[in-house]
Order: sequence, then C-alpha cells, then structure tokens
Amino acid sequence: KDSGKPKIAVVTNCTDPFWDLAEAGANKAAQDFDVELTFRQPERMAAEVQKPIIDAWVNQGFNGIAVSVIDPKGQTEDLRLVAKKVTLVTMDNDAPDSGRVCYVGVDNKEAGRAVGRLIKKVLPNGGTLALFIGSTTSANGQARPAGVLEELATPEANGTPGKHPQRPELSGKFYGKYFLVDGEPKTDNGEKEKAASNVQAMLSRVDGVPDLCFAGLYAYNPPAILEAVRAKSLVGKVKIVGFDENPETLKAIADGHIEGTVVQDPYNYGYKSVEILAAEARGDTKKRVSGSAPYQVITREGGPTQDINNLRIQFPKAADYLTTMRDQLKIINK
Amino acid sequence: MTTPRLTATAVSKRFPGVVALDGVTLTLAPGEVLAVVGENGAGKSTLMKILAGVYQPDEGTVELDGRPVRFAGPAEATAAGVVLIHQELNLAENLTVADNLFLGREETTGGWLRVLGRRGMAARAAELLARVGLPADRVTRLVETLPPGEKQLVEIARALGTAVRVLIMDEPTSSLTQKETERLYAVIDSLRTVGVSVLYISHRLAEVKRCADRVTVLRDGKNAGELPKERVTHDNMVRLMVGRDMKQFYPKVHRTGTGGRSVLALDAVRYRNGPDTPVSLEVRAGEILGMAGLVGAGRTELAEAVFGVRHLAAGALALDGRPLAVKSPVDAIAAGVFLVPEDRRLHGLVTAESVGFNLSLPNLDRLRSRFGLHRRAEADLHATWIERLRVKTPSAAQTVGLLSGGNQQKVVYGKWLARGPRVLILDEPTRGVDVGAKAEIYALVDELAGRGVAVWMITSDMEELLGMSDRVVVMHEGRLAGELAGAALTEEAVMRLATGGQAG
Amino acid sequence: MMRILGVLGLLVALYGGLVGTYVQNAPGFEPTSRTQERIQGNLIDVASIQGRYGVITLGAAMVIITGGIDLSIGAVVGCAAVLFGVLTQNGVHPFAALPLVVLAGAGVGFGNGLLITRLKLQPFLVTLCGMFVYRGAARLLAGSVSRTATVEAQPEFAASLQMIRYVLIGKDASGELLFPAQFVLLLVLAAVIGFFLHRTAYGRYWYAIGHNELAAKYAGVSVDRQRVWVYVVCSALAALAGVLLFLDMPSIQADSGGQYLELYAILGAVLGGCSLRGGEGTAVGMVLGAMVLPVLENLVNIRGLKSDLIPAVIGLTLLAGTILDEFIRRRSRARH
Amino acid sequence: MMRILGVLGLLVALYGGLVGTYVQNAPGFEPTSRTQERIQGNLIDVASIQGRYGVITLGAAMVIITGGIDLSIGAVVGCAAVLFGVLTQNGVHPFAALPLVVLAGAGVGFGNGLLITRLKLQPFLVTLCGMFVYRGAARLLAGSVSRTATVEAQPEFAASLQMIRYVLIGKDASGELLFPAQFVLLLVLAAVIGFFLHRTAYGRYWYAIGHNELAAKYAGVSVDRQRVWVYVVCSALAALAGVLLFLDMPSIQADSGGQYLELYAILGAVLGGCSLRGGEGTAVGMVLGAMVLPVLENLVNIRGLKSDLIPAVIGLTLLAGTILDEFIRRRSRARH
Ligand SMILES: Nc1ncnc2c1ncn2[C@@H]1O[C@H](COP(=O)(O)OP(=O)(O)OP(=O)(O)O)[C@@H](O)[C@H]1O
Ligand SMILES: Nc1ncnc2c1ncn2[C@@H]1O[C@H](COP(=O)(O)OP(=O)(O)OP(=O)(O)O)[C@@H](O)[C@H]1O
Ligand SMILES: [Mg+2]
Ligand SMILES: [Mg+2]
Repeated sequence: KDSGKPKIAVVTNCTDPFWDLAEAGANKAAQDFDVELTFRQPERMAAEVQKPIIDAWVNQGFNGIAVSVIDPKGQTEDLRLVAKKVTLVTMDNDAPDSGRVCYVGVDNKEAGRAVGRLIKKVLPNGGTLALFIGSTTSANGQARPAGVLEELATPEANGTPGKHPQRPELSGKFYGKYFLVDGEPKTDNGEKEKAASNVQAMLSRVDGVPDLCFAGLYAYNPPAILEAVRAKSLVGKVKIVGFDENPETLKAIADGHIEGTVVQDPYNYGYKSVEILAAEARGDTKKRVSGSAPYQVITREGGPTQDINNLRIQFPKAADYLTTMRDQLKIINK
Repeated sequence: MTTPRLTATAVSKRFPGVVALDGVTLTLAPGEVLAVVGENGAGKSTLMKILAGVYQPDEGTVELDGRPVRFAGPAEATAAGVVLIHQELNLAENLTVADNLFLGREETTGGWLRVLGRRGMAARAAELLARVGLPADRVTRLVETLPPGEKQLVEIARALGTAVRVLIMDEPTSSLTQKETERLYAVIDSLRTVGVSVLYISHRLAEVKRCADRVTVLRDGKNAGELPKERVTHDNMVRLMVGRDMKQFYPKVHRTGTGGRSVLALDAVRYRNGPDTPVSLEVRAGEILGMAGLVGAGRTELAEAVFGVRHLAAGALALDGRPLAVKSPVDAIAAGVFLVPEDRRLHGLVTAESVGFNLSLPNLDRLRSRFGLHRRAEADLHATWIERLRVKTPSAAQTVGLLSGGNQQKVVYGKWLARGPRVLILDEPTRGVDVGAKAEIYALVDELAGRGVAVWMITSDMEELLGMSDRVVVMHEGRLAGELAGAALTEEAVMRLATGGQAG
Repeated sequence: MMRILGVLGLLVALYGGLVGTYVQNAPGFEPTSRTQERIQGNLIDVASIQGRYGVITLGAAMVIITGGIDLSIGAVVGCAAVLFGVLTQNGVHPFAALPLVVLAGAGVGFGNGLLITRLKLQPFLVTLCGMFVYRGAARLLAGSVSRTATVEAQPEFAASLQMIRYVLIGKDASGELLFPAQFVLLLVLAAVIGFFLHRTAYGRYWYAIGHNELAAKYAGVSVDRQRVWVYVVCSALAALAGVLLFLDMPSIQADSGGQYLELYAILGAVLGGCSLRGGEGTAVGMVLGAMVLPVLENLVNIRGLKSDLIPAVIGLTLLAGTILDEFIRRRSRARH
Repeated sequence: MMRILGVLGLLVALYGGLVGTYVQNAPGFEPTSRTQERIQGNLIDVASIQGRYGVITLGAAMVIITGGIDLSIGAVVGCAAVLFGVLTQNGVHPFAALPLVVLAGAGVGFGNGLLITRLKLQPFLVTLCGMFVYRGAARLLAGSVSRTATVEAQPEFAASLQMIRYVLIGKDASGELLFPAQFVLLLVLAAVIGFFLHRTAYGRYWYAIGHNELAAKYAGVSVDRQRVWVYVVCSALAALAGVLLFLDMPSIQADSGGQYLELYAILGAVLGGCSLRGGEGTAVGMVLGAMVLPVLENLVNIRGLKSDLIPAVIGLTLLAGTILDEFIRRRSRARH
C-alpha cells in the first residue's frame, strides 16, 4: 500500500561491492529523512541496461532519482527528459548539462591524478608502469587513466611512443620518466579471471625489469594484481597502487603489500544523494552541493589533510578506514 | 495339453484418433513358430509391442507360461525372455557391433563399477554373428559403416544373445536378400528345436508359408482368422487379410516389355568413394528393369549417385539421349528422375510432419500462386493422391510417422507420382508393404511403365524381382555381374550372378 | 495452437501483475485517470523494448526452425550499432548508413551460413566464434558511440537522424516516446516472416530441413541454400536491431552493447514454441515469446525488488512458465 | 582418433607461438637458462588455469555426449564459490565445506536432470533458467567472498584452508604458485571419467543415449537415470571448480564469479571432439580441448596485443582451429 512518503530511487552503473557501501549510505539516509527508497544495481555497465530501469521509475511517479551516469555525452539528452519529470541527481559520474539539480561525487580525473602522485611517490626516479582497468568505454574508465598519465607527464600528456630502454622487445609510451607498457591500460571487461590472467601475463613479460609499478583502476583490479604478484613471489618488488576501497586492497595496504589507494567514499554518495532528493521532494533546495567532492588517499601510515587543487584531501590510515567501512556496511547486512 | 508359452487375451489399444487393436487374442505354444500377417495398419506391430512391454494394453491381459504379466518396459520383458526385434532398426550406430550386441546387458566385472569384460564379449559376439552368418571381423566395426541388411542381422544376433524364450520378429527380412533369409530360417529352426517360441511378422507370404507352423491373421485391429500349417496357402492368407480374392498379383497389362527406346543411360559411371569398376546400363521406356544383388552389393549407392546424392567421379548420364548433369537431387528432380529411397524414415519422409506436407514437398514449385501457395490446388493434390493410392489415414493432416509402414510407403509414391516421373528409381519398392498395397503398387508401376516411364527397380525380394522385371541386371561387389532376360531369367541364374558366379 | 497457450498464460499473469502493482501503489490522492495514464506510459515503454527484442527473436526463431542456432546475435547487434554510429559520425548519411549496416549484417549471416553449410561446421561453434569476432570488430571500430556524438560531429545529419528515429522508434525531437514504433515494426516484420513461414514454399522447406534434413534433400530442397538464407535473415535482423538500439539508447559501449541478446532471443523463440530440435514454431508464437522478458524485467523494476533478488525471480518465473507450457501441451495431447 | 589431431595441431601451434615469443623477445644479455625459467613459470601459470577449465569441460562434455547441454555451469561455479566462502566464514570447517559444496552442486545437477527427464523440458531452456536462478542464489548468499574474509572471521581455519589450497591449487602460504595442482587434478579426474566412459558399461550407455535414445531405451538402458547422473556429475564438477576459483582468486563476486564459463566449457568440449549432436567424444580430447583457450589468451597477452584486438584474434583463431579440425577429419574419412 502507498505509504505517502516521498519515493526516491537510486540506480548505479553496475553491480559491485563498491555500490554496497553506497546502498548502505542510501538506506541510512532513507531512515534519517523518512523516505521510501528503491536502490538498484544493474547487471552490467551499459546504458542500455540502465535506461529501461530509469524509464520505469519515471512512469511510476517517483519524486527523485539519483543516477550514476555511464556515458555523459550520450546520456545527457535522455537525462534531460528525465529531469523534466522528476528531480534528478547525478552521482559518481556527472552529466553536467542534463538539468540535474546537483552532482555528488569526485572528479575522476582529479582522483586519477592522485593515483599518479602515488606512483611518483613510489617510484620517484621514474620506472616501468602497467595499468589495469575493466573497460575504457565509460566516463570513469576514460577519466582515471587520463588523470594518472597527465599527472605523470605534465605538460605532455599524450605520451611519446618508444621502446623500453632495457627491454627493447617491450613497446609502449613514455610519460615523463615513466614507461607505460603497451601504451594503454589493459582491459578485462569486468571478467575477474581475465583481470588476473592479464596481470599474470604482464608479470611474465616484465620479469627482471627494475622499478615496476602496477596500478589497478577499478575496485577489483588491485587485489587481482596482488594475487598474481604473490603467485610469482614478487611482493614488494612490484609496487602496487590502487583505486577504490575493496576490503582486500585496504587489508593489503595495512600489511604493506599495496602502496596506497584513492577512494571516493561511496557511502556518502548514497547518503548524500538520498538526503538531497528527500529535501527536494519537500521543497527544500538548500541541501544541494556544488563542485565535486574530495577523494581520499589511503596509505598504511596515513598523513595530514592537505589542500590540493582547491580540494581538502584527507589521508586516512588503511586500518582505520577499514573499520569505518565495516560499520557502514552493517545497515544492509553484507 | 501343455500350457501355452504366451497368450494375449482380448487386448485393445487406442491411439489418438485410431483404434489400433480391438480385442485381439493370440496363443503361442512352446517351440512353435507363429506367423502374424495382416494388411498395413492392421495392428501387428502394436500387438508385438504390447507383448514385449513397449506399450501397455488399454484392455486385456497377457500371460506368460500361464501367469499374467504386465511388463513396465522392454527391459523387464527381455529379462522374462520375451525379446522383440523392432520393425525399424534400433541400434546405437556410433558404437561397435559388439557394443550393440550387449547393450544394456554387458558382461562386467568390478561390481557396481561395471567394468566391461571386453575379451569375453568379443568372443561371444563372434559366435552370435556366426549364427546369423556374419563374419567375425564385423565385431569391432562401427554399426554406422554397415549396410542396412547387415544391421538387421546384428539386431537378430542381439536377440539371440539373450536368454530368449519368445522371440518376436517384426518384419526381419524386409531388408534381407534371399541368401540371408535362408540363413534366418536356419536360425529359426534351431530355436524351435530348443523350445523357443517365435512370433514372425512378414509381408512376404512365401516366407510365411516356408517357416510358419501356424498363421494368425489380423484385420483392422481384430482377429480375422487362423490357418493351421496344412491350410497355409497364399490365397487363404490373402482372403483372410483382405477379405476377398486377389487375382493378377504381378500384372503385365500396360507394359510393352523390353526393346523400347533408351530413357536413362549410365555410361561408365563411377562415383566418389565408390568402387573402382565403372557401371554402364540403360533403362528403357516401357519396361521395368530389375536390379538384384546381395546385401551391400552397391545398388543403393549407384541409385543415389544417379539421383545426385553422391557425386559422380567419372562417366556420364544421359536422359532421352541428351546428356544429363546431376549435381544434386534438385537437378535430378528437375529432369524428372525420382527416387523412392530404401530408408523411408530417414530419406523418404519428414515423419514429424503431416501426410499432406510430405505429398506437397517436392511439388511446391507447381503450387505457387501470387500470394504464396495455392491452397485449393494443394488440397486437391492431397485428396487426389490419398484416394488414388488408397492411403489409410484419418486425413491429410495426420502425422505421417504415425501411419503404418505400408501407408507411409504409399505417401512416398504419392509425392513423386503427383509430379509426374520420367524415370522412377525404386529402391526396395515394397519394403514393409502388405499384399493388397503391393498389388496396388505393382499395378501402378506397370501402368507407369506402360506410359513410357522408365522404371528401375532395385529389390531384394526374389518373388518381386522375377514377377515384375522385364529384364534384370545383377550387381556383385560394386560391378555389374550380368544381365538376364526372358527364359534365362531364373532364380538360380540370379543367385549365381549375385554370389560372383558366371551366368549359366 | 497449444504451443501458444502456455506463453499466453504467462503473459497474462505478468501484465496482470504489472497493472496490479500500479493500482496498488497509486497514491491515495491520485485521480484514476492519472494512474491509467502512467500505466499506459509504462506499457508503451515496455512495448518499445519488446519490439526490439522481437526483431532479433524472429531471426533466432527462423534459424532454430531449420535446426540451427545463432549465438552471435548479441555481438552482431552491438557491432551493428557501433558501425552505424561510426559511419554516421564519419559523414555517411543516415539514410545510406541504415541499409549499409543491414547489408553488413546480411554479410555476416552469409559468412556464418557458408561456414555451416560448405565446411559442415557445427552452428553452435561457428556462431560462438562469431560472437568473439564481431564483438572484437565492434571494439576495433570504436569505444562507444551515441547519437549525441554523431550529431556533434555531423550537425547536418541531425534532422535525418531524428526522422529515422521518429519512424523506427517513435520518439520526438525532445526524446519523448510517443508510440512504440519498434513494436509496430515487429508486427510488420512478423507478418512478413509469418507469410513466408506459413504461406510459401520456403517456409515448408525450413520446417522440413529442421525436422529431417536428409528427407528434405531427397525431396529436392536445396538445403544448403535455404540454410544460408535463414542465417542471412537472422543476422540482417540483428543488424537492424543494432540500429534500433543506437537510435533508442543514449549511448552504446562497444564492449557490452547487445551482450546476452542472443540468449534472450533464443529464450523468446523457445518460449514462443520453437523447439531447439528444429521443425517447430509459429510467427505468432515468436512475437508472444519475445514479449515475456521485457514485461518481466519491467515488473521487477517497478516492484523495486532488491537487485540481488532479481536474477532468481526472473529465472524462476521463466522456469515456471516453461513448466506450465509443458503441462498445457501434455493435457492437450492427452485429450486429443 | 582423428578427432584429436585437429586440436592437437592447434595446441602445438599455440605452444610453439608462446615459446617462440619468449625466445624472440629474450633480451640479448639474458642467459638461456633464465629464459627457460621464465617460459616454465608462464607455462605453470597457464596450466593452472587450464586445469580449472578442464574440470568444467569434463562435465560439459559428458552432458554433451548424452546429447544434452548445460548452460548453468558458469552460474554454478560462481554460486559454489560463494557458498564455500559463506559456509567457511560462518564456521563450517573447510574440510567439511568442500564436500558439502560439491554435494550441493550435485543437488543442482539432480534438479536439472529431473526437470529434463521427468518433465521432458528442453535442456537448453532448463539450464538457461538455471543460469539465472543459481546466479541469483549466489547473490542472495553474499555480495562477495574471499579467503581473507574467511580467515578474518574464522582465524582457526587459516591452516586448513592453506592446506586445501596447497593441495588443490599448488600455492604456498605466501601465495606463490609452486606447481599446477589444478592441472594434476584435471588429469586425475579425466582418468576417472575416461575410465567410466571408455571402460565401463555406463560409458556405453552415455554414447548410446547421445546417438539414439530410443535404441538405448529398447535395449533396456534406464535412460532417464543415466541422464540425471550425467547432469549430477557435470554440476558437481562445476561446484568443485567453484571451490578452486575461491581458493585461487583474491575474491569472488556473486554477480560475476564464473561468468561465461559455460561457454568456455562447451567450447573446450567441442574443440576436443564432442559433437553437440551427441554420442561423440573422448576423455583425452576433452583435456586437449580445455587446454586451448587458456594458452590462446596467454599468447595474446604475452604478445602485448592491443586490448581491443584480443576478442577478434581469439575468435578467428578458434575458427581456424575448427576448420583445420574439420579438414583433417575429412581427409581421414576419405582415405578410410
Ligand atoms: N504411436 C502411435 N500413435 C498413433 N497411432 C499409431 C501409433 N502407432 C501405431 N499407430 C496406428 O495404429 C495402427 C496400427 O499400427 P501398426 O504399426 O500396429 O500396424 P502394422 O500392422 O504393424 O502395419 P505395418 O504392416 O504397416 O507395419 C495404424 O493405424 C497406425 O497408424
Ligand atoms: N561386406 C561388406 N562389409 C562392409 N561394408 C560393405 C560390405 N559390402 C558393402 N558394404 C558397404 O555397403 C555399401 C553399399 O551398400 P548399398 O546399400 O549400396 O548396397 P545394396 O546393394 O543396396 O544393399 P542393401 O540390400 O543392403 O541395400 C557401401 O558403403 C559398401 O562400402
Ligand atoms: Mg508394423
Ligand atoms: Mg540397398
């Protein structure tokens, strides 16, 4: 039976433990602000899967919808139509011209730059780099590697094609002092086993090369890298840098096996989105946020908060962050 | 009086739309050979399947050695000693002959592990094959590489391998030639002497006369009468089966006999993967050319090569004196050369579809109208040929696979006759066809030949060969062994050529 | 006939559930007319998706009737969508790109068909390899495509693209869905294919081939040619669906566009009464079969089920539908 | 026999390409022994994956031999992995959880088998629905599982888990891959299944059922029971592969663990000489067939191909292998 409460819906870009945190946050906010919440993680990352879900909600008379955009350029027109009928918030990935009331989330390119800075810190004198990611067709899949490479190679971010100085059979691109094997991120289409075998093959190719760093840019990539590195007994010899807060990643950071990761605080994405939409449904526009949210950089030891590119960036300890995360997840029993 | 080995009392069986058996009764004494005859669709196979546990009767009882039995499946029946050799081959063709001989009752060791005792089975397999006259080298051959006749013998050998007490054979000889059939008689005789009862179904009445102790006749699913040994004659059986006398069994009314112009000519033909010896022959207008040979002599393959199923490797074909290029059945059919194939269910009919569907299939190009198919013309075609061939079917919409064997065969004829043949290749033209229908088919073929259609009839049925052919060619191991006509055309002469001897 | 009752029952139940959910969840203050309007809007959305599913289901069903299978459908859909995007983005007029893409699809089907008939390879294997190949081709063509990107690159195509979109999808310039044009397209295509299946010699050939290829051959059917044709039609329809996808969806990712659609198409065909053993199926059944999954997904969406529950619910519903169907058929056979 | 030559040729070519790539790319200064060591390390990695593929390929192949198909394999793998994780995390000892999970897999196969034999549903459809259902079950059980999470929840299991992992995967406590235990496991299982297939009455039944179910039935084979058995074995093997996946991977996500594996398993079976028409296939062939895809993917990775090229290359190589296989078989048949 209809409860009379405002009806809010959140749709993510795919199914992932990352989104479980967001779901937890959204649920908490739904309790706090007394709204009816529908939270949906679609089966795979494709606009064609997401669209029918949003359409069904619009027809059902929801008061507000939060969307993690997959392809901002392509989806803008469609979202504009949605925004005409219901209050729209974008989160995680923005579509600025869609008519959404505001965006909750980090700037993925900025966050990618933070990964670049971690790499620089790990390999201050340059070195050989391999990037791993699910796909490079979505907005975040493009922005993150771009940010990493821009940070490494500023001002010349396109890279210079060339051969590896010690291992001429490896071709790739130079970004400043850094050599990116094959000159592109290796993709796995979200298949976890492929993510593992990609790393394994790469390890075999760069065997013996000094100053190695592997960066995994989707949440499942860093643990996949670590597993393969362990299988070759190369922990510590191959530096690993990650993205997102997979528990495996955080634990490995605490153990010193992964150097650090850049996280987005998805719990807050969920919480904030629902809070804003709940307020909008009651005619309150003061909850809107502006600009992009700060990411956080997690390392074993942590560090003091800094201002980087006009954002207040926190540097929590891995162990602490892990504890916070566990508490957050309790609300949805996962 | 001893208890009968097997009795069926007032057995009935209905299928959707058909009463296959209606209160049939049958008894079988130990060591007796009882032949069951009847027209196509009379219910013979259905009765046998009930006896062997494939079907359960709707009404009536079956008793074995005086005790009522109700087999839940063929396995139970086999265990009780009642073994059925089906009308259609039922072999796992991807396995070897030995595997098939023992399928479902392998010699095994190792308890539940059921490890095959292959040595022992191979030895027993060779013995079983010897009993039906197959050489021992067949034991390890894959069944799919055997010609149909040998497959049939494998089925028989398989039945002999069980502790059989009642052997039911549903048209075991329909793909056997004279020689193998004689072999089978010997097997039956030896079974009889050890007290095994045999139920024997055949449409070849001469065979029935030769080996049956008694004959039971079925008609329209009912008992039509019984004949003791001394009264088993061709005419008696036919009268009970058909309900009237039949004259002129092998008609020669319309034909002009040999000497017509050549319609189809094969000139030194060889086909891919076939024997190295080229074959030349002519089929002439107004005659029926019979072709004889032992099982596996290569007659079917030659016919398939002419029909375009196999590819010619050398030689040439001519139709009415003009060269004929046949790359596929499409070309052959376009030229008016049709084949009534040996294996009806595999090659002759789309059994899952209706009678009408099958009658129409090669004639669709003639039924075309502006809006698809001309439905009225199609319905007319169905009605015409169902009636002219007297196909026993509830309607043109009946699934062809549910008709009795003989009626299925008539549908195959119907689809070609509707198109109008110039050359008709008949490969075992009356396999599984009852006397009445046979007579009808013979009359039909005679009439066609009289109208100038060249008829090339491949047959393993000696009676049919001698009765219908104007001229006979005999094949032996892939080559033409000789030609016989007129007074020289005798059973002995055919057999001599077929087994590799010289014409007399 | 009986083959259709099962899927019909399933559809009635699903649509009933859909309308019920709306009525039950309607806010108390809402006038009935508004609820009706919302239901209608939703049904139009669903019909639109059903239309696109139906297009590929028709193709899959034709292949299945002849006893084959095509696992490359989804990849062809994705590849065609990307191809259409790349072509138009690079200056090929949409009116030309549409037939070109469908032609390319037909070419793909021709290739599949030749491999299957000439080289006698197993359809499952050929089209499974095709699935990799065409997915790969899509990725080589572009990362992702979208109408917006095309219009940005070729502003002069905006009007023609919008026109095609209006005709094929039923969306106006603002992107509002006015009528389920894709469903209309499905009905038209189903009528055409139904005509061929049930009223022409070709249909007979396809059924004959599906039931017994050898018997068809011995009856003078050019089996290979017919089989190639069927694969051509199937892939051409998949390519058409790719264009529909491009026009309807905000953006298409080369690595995932059209994924799983082959399974959905086959599922639709089978639910609609096609047997994977070949030789069975009707045009009406295909349309009904294709309608199931979109309603089911929509029902799941509007009931706001937890994401984790969804696959199980879909699977169990389909299974229930299949079992229901089987029982109805048995009944009818027994009574016959 | 001939059925194996094609896949053997393909494998030789792929392994040749792999070793060739290493030799060609070896830095001038590197001693040969070091190159060999690297090749060996890589081959062990590949063998490890081949082993796991092989386990599910055996199951898929058995089903295919009896003329069936199982599309739920991938979902069962994922579900089993999650189940193992959830069980151990909740205090079930790994030594007990392993057989429990395999038993649960057997139960799944039993269900599939019953639906297929009792209700006479089409295997394709039943297992396609199963694919949704078991995927859904996995998601309902947990979002994701991992060894680390288990050890954290139940520290006392650490040693036993490590022991299982050493035996089944070949990884030591630090996670180093010492030997391809999964491949050894594959060989053992293949030997057992090969024994049943080629040396016992059961194998004869499976081949007979695959080729001509009616013939088997008339010969007194309890067809339904045998078919159920085969599905049971297939799903139990898939469940075992799920446990392997759990032990080998850092973490398993319920929504994607084991995805696509049914296709890979079927592909492996078919490459190894099983015909989807049933009745064909050998244990040796299955092992060889399962080895193809992992080497191929490894080769593609080692050569550093652009990611976008990879699916197309894989698809075309498989197709080439299939065609090669067909030609070899034709040759041998003609010569026969
Ligand atoms: N499974 C079935 N379903 C429907 N009708 C059937 C079935 N089996 C047999 N019939 C019908 O039952 C009748 C008896 O068939 P049956 O096969 O017993 O005849 P038959 O005497 O063996 O004929 P033939 O000499 O041609 O083999 C026929 O009309 C046949 O069409
Ligand atoms: N002794 C044999 N052993 C095995 N195969 C044989 C033998 N004789 C013939 N064949 C095979 O049988 C086929 C020829 O049989 P075909 O069917 O053409 O002969 P047929 O004269 O029509 O005999 P049937 O009466 O069996 O139909 C060829 O494939 C040939 O290899
Ligand atoms: Mg009969
Ligand atoms: Mg013959």
